[in-house]
Amino acid sequence: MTTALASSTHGAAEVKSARKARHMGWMFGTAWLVVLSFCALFANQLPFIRTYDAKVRVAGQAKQYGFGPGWTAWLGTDNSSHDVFARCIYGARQTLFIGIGATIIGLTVGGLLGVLGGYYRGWVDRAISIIVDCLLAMPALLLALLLIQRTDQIKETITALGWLTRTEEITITLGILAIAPFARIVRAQTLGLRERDFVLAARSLGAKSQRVIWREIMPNLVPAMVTVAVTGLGILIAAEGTLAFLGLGVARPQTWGTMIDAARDDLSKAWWATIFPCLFLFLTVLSFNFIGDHLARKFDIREAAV
Amino acid sequence: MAGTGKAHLRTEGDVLLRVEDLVVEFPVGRTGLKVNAVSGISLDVLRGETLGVVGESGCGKSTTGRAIMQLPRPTSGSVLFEGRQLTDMSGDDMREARTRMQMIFQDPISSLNPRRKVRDIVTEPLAIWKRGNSTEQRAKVDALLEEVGIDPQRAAESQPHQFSGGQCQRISIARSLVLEPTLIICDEPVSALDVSVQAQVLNLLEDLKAKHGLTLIFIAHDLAVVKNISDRVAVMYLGKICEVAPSDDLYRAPAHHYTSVLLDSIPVPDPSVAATKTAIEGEPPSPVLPPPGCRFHTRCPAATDVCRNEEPKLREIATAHFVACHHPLYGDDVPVSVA
Amino acid sequence: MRYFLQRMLQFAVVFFLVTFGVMIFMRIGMNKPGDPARTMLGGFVTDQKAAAVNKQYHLNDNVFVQYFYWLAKMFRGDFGISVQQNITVANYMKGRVLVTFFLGFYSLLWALIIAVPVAVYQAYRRDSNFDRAGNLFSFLFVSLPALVLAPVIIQLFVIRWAWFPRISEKVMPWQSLSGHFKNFFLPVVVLTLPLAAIFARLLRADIVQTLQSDFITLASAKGVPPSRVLWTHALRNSLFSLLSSVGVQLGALVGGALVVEQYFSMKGMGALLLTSILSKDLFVVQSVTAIVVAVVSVANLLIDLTYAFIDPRIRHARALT
Amino acid sequence: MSIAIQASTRTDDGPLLELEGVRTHFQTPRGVVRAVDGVSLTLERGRALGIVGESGSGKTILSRSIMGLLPTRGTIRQGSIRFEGREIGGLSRRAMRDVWGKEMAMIFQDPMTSLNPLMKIGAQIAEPLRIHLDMSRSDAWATAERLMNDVRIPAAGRRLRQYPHELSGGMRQRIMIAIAMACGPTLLLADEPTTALDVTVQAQILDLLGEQRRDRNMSLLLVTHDLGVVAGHTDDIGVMYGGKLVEMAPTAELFANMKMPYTEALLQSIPKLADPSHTRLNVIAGRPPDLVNPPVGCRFSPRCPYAQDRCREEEPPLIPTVEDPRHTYACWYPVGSPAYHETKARRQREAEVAA
Repeated sequence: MTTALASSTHGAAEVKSARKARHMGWMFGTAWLVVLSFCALFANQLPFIRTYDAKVRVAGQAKQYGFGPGWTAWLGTDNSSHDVFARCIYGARQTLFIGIGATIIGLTVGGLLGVLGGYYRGWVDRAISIIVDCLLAMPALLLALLLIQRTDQIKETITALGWLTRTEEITITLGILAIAPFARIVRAQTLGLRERDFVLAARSLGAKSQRVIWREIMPNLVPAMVTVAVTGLGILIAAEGTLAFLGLGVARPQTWGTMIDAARDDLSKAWWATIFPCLFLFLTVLSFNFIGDHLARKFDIREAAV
Repeated sequence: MAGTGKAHLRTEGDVLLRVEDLVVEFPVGRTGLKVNAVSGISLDVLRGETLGVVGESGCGKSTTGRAIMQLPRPTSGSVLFEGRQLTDMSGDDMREARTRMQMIFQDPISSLNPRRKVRDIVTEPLAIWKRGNSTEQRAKVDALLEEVGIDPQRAAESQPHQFSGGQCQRISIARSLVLEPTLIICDEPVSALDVSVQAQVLNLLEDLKAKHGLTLIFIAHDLAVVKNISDRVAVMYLGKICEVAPSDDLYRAPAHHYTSVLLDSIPVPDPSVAATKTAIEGEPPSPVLPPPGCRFHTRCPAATDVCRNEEPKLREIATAHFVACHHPLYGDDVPVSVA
Repeated sequence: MRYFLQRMLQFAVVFFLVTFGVMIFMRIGMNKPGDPARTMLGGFVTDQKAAAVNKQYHLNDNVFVQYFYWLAKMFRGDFGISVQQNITVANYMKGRVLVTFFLGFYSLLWALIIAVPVAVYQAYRRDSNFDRAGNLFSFLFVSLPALVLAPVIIQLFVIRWAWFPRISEKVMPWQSLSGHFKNFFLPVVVLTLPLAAIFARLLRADIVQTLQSDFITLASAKGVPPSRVLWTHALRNSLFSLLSSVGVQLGALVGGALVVEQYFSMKGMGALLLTSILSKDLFVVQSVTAIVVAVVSVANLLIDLTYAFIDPRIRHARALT
Repeated sequence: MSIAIQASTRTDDGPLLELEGVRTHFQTPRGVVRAVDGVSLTLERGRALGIVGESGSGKTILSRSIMGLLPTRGTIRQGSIRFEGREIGGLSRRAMRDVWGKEMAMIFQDPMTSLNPLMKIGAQIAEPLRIHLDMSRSDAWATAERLMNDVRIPAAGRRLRQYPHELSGGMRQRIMIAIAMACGPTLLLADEPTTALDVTVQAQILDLLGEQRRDRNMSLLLVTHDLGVVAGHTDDIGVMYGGKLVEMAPTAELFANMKMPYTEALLQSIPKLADPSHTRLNVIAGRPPDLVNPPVGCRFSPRCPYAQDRCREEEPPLIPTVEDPRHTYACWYPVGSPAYHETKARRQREAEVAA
């Protein structure tokens, strides 16, 4: 009387293919970033990348937007007849440097503030929270505009900072922007970790606070910090582009934002000079998002409101 | 004094730990209210003895264990350990003193750092106190791991999540033994484990206790487990001690109504005994606003006016058997004279 | 109530610190001995004018006095003057505030209207084709800041197909309703898509997690139909991240508006802010910052109250403090 | 309007629940987890069946399989589940909705997470009444209050308007029972209903469950790890190990005459109040089986002190004992058999030699 049922594997295939799709996103992101970084690093050596200042001439003449996308200049030329592709690669160098630099600054300072606030609680936490709240109350872009706009004056007033280049100024500015969100996430994580039994165990073994923070809490913060840093990198790169677009970028070498800004008025004339830097920016941000998502899944981190 | 008395504290014998009038309170947010987690309890443990502490959740048994370790420091009271007063020790002295007493926690997974290799976790105490060079440390740790039944080779390569709950508890035990402490506070060490694994861990604790000459404070909610491992048992209810007695006496002739209810509530794996008892009504009141008088009076079948107004003190009703109750129960086989 | 007062105090502290900070910051290098007003106004004002400005806004006093006077004037509705444009800040901002308000309001509204049903259905049919498509699109749109999306949209809809006018005029709904929507449509699309993507991702993740909790299983075990499980039991319990994100994204919207107003040549607050920062127009920057900070903070306060409205646990916890 | 009508008007022929070769497997990245691997059992009307096992034995998955409350994704279900003579094993969730809450109800382990934190207690109890019995809001709430009185919640009228977080764990578990009882189901599945509670409260809840079951003539499937809980509150007991049912018998018969070495070892490893303190506990060596790659033959064989070669090669079937056909077990060399005594005696000699 066995009523054998057809075994229902309903849904199993879906799970598998969804996993595969996510995997593809991650693979794509990694591949794009590897190729881009490789080109950016070795731009001067690679034969298919023109030098930064090389002009692509039409019959010996440097011509504004002389070429559209094609074989001669893969992604066309810009308004002073530079190769857009080469410029995008040099832009990548600049953009990635700024993005990574800013992330490191934000992660170090924000991470430290977050750990201290979360671990010690009390007045330390309250003081740090006020700073973080103030930073968060200002829209990020507004803060960035203010900071960058005033850097010349600051350099004049505090002469010790005079050696900073424009690129470094922007890196530091974006780094400051990243502090508050990082601090907030790290603090939340630390609050959770310090209640865990292994922290209590370490303290009951006679470990000092410093040791508890470095040996017990920090290693457990790494996955969250890496994940947030990768996702944050995407956001910072977009922010850099936006700043450059608003006229507060690095003039030389151009970043993608600067390129977009320079070409956007001629959008109807030469779409490629705007759209391709946009594409580079988009693909890079997308890659960081894919990788960030992959890491979040791998480390099982709930996405915090970054 | 609001305490439940100190009649049960012993004067003779090698007293390793003596806790007097321990009070632990936590603020509730910023309301000005406080949780009276532990409200003036006194305990002592002789060297080599196992003291069991039982009670339901929220009775303050875990808080007591932690307050003895000064994690966090108790609100008031004295903790005398190996003749030294812990409550007014400086931070560094306290860290030093903690090496002589160790803790094992309820959740075996959570008490091990998930991002470190198991052997490093067990070596950590030695690293903190810089005892011995790395070869000596390693030899000692490997020997201990063997002793608790963990393969040192695997421990060197694996992180805690690669071990089962029971194995993680063994690792915790190994870690607690590395500094050669005299006292180990076991906070519900087997509650999260399956019965078959629970038996393994309990046997292991007994073996290690004998071998290393340990003194144990064993905190649990499972009376059968506590009875099995303890020499002397203290029953707690809502931050107070109700009854203290040698393990077998307590279970044979509980004198406090709460103890008796607790014993009757345990489901016995024997259909001929089971399902004949009546359950007690209600649940423990909030430790934020504990009832006056005897804290059990709201649920006690024998409560009278005196119980509602006057707090009972611990008194001896049989040899080494102490109870804090105005109307204690007298077992048939325990002849006593009431003062 | 006490909680509310506490939050107000916190708001006040942050507000004062930020506005004061901005003022100090804007004045670095300006209060050198000599003539702050002139530094600020550039070389082309008369001595008389400079002296008048200095006096009116106490620019020669120490920063605390300056701040105090600025604050006092602002509370009386005097936001100062735009030294560059030579009009009062209040006049300068008039009209522009509404443009940015509509931009932000529509974007936020549409983002929520799109994100909530999509996320709910995605979570319900987890790993289905719909879910995967939703995930892919949210990835794409999250990675499309206004900076990138705007030129593409302009290239396609304005230049290639010419469905929308290139330059938006300031069209208010009471002037011409169709013109209003026509002008705002594309800018709002640019701001909405990434926002909707962020909201959808957060909400989907939260609902997926909520759907795994015991009380959802219990609801199913009671025989509650899936639609009710989703909308009544799961959604309400999953709004936390979404709400906090709305608060965070408000700030980001200000940045987005800045870019969009540039691309679409709209005369909004963003454009005003940008010009005034670039030209060091002290009072404008200070006033706009103050307004933005106040709006963002008040919005966050409202979101906070919404939590309490949704979740009785928070309500009760707060009633205690 | 009595809520017990539903249960009593049903036809009373045949067993309430029959499982035949029920398998529930999950696809995971590690491989297929054989959580429940061929379980057959019968539950008569009005009786209480206890399913005992350690974590990972498949007891919880079994109860969810009966209920049909499993994630649809990556789950492989096989076998037959007949409820009131009707095959429900292959029903979709949509079809199960009419059964859920109305004919079959479930209570979960953790009362703290099993109630919707944002919904008033009254609304949560009223919900199934409104869905299944089409009650009006006021009727449903009135019934909810009566149900709360039934599960002995003091001040029920006031509690109706409270939220779950305002109630203690024991109270919440009572609410869970009230919800389960609401539409008068014939079968109640209780998954570790008292594990998260204190002993004194546990006793209250178990008594309440028993009483409600008798009053409403319900069958109960009580899933637990605690042999003590099932001993006093069930008519029959099934012991699960490694996704299989290894022994099943009427409660008294099982305790008096257990056949599986696993059951015996499980009972012996529990500390007993009757024993003096420091009594050495019997342990089961080793660990529960990995359900992705379960051992060949008897799944308990790697840990069984009496295992012989046959146990490691051939899987024992579930067969009835000679004395009582209701007592079934799956073992080649059961407790009390000559081979068992022989091995036991040999072990004892070995132990003496070693000592």
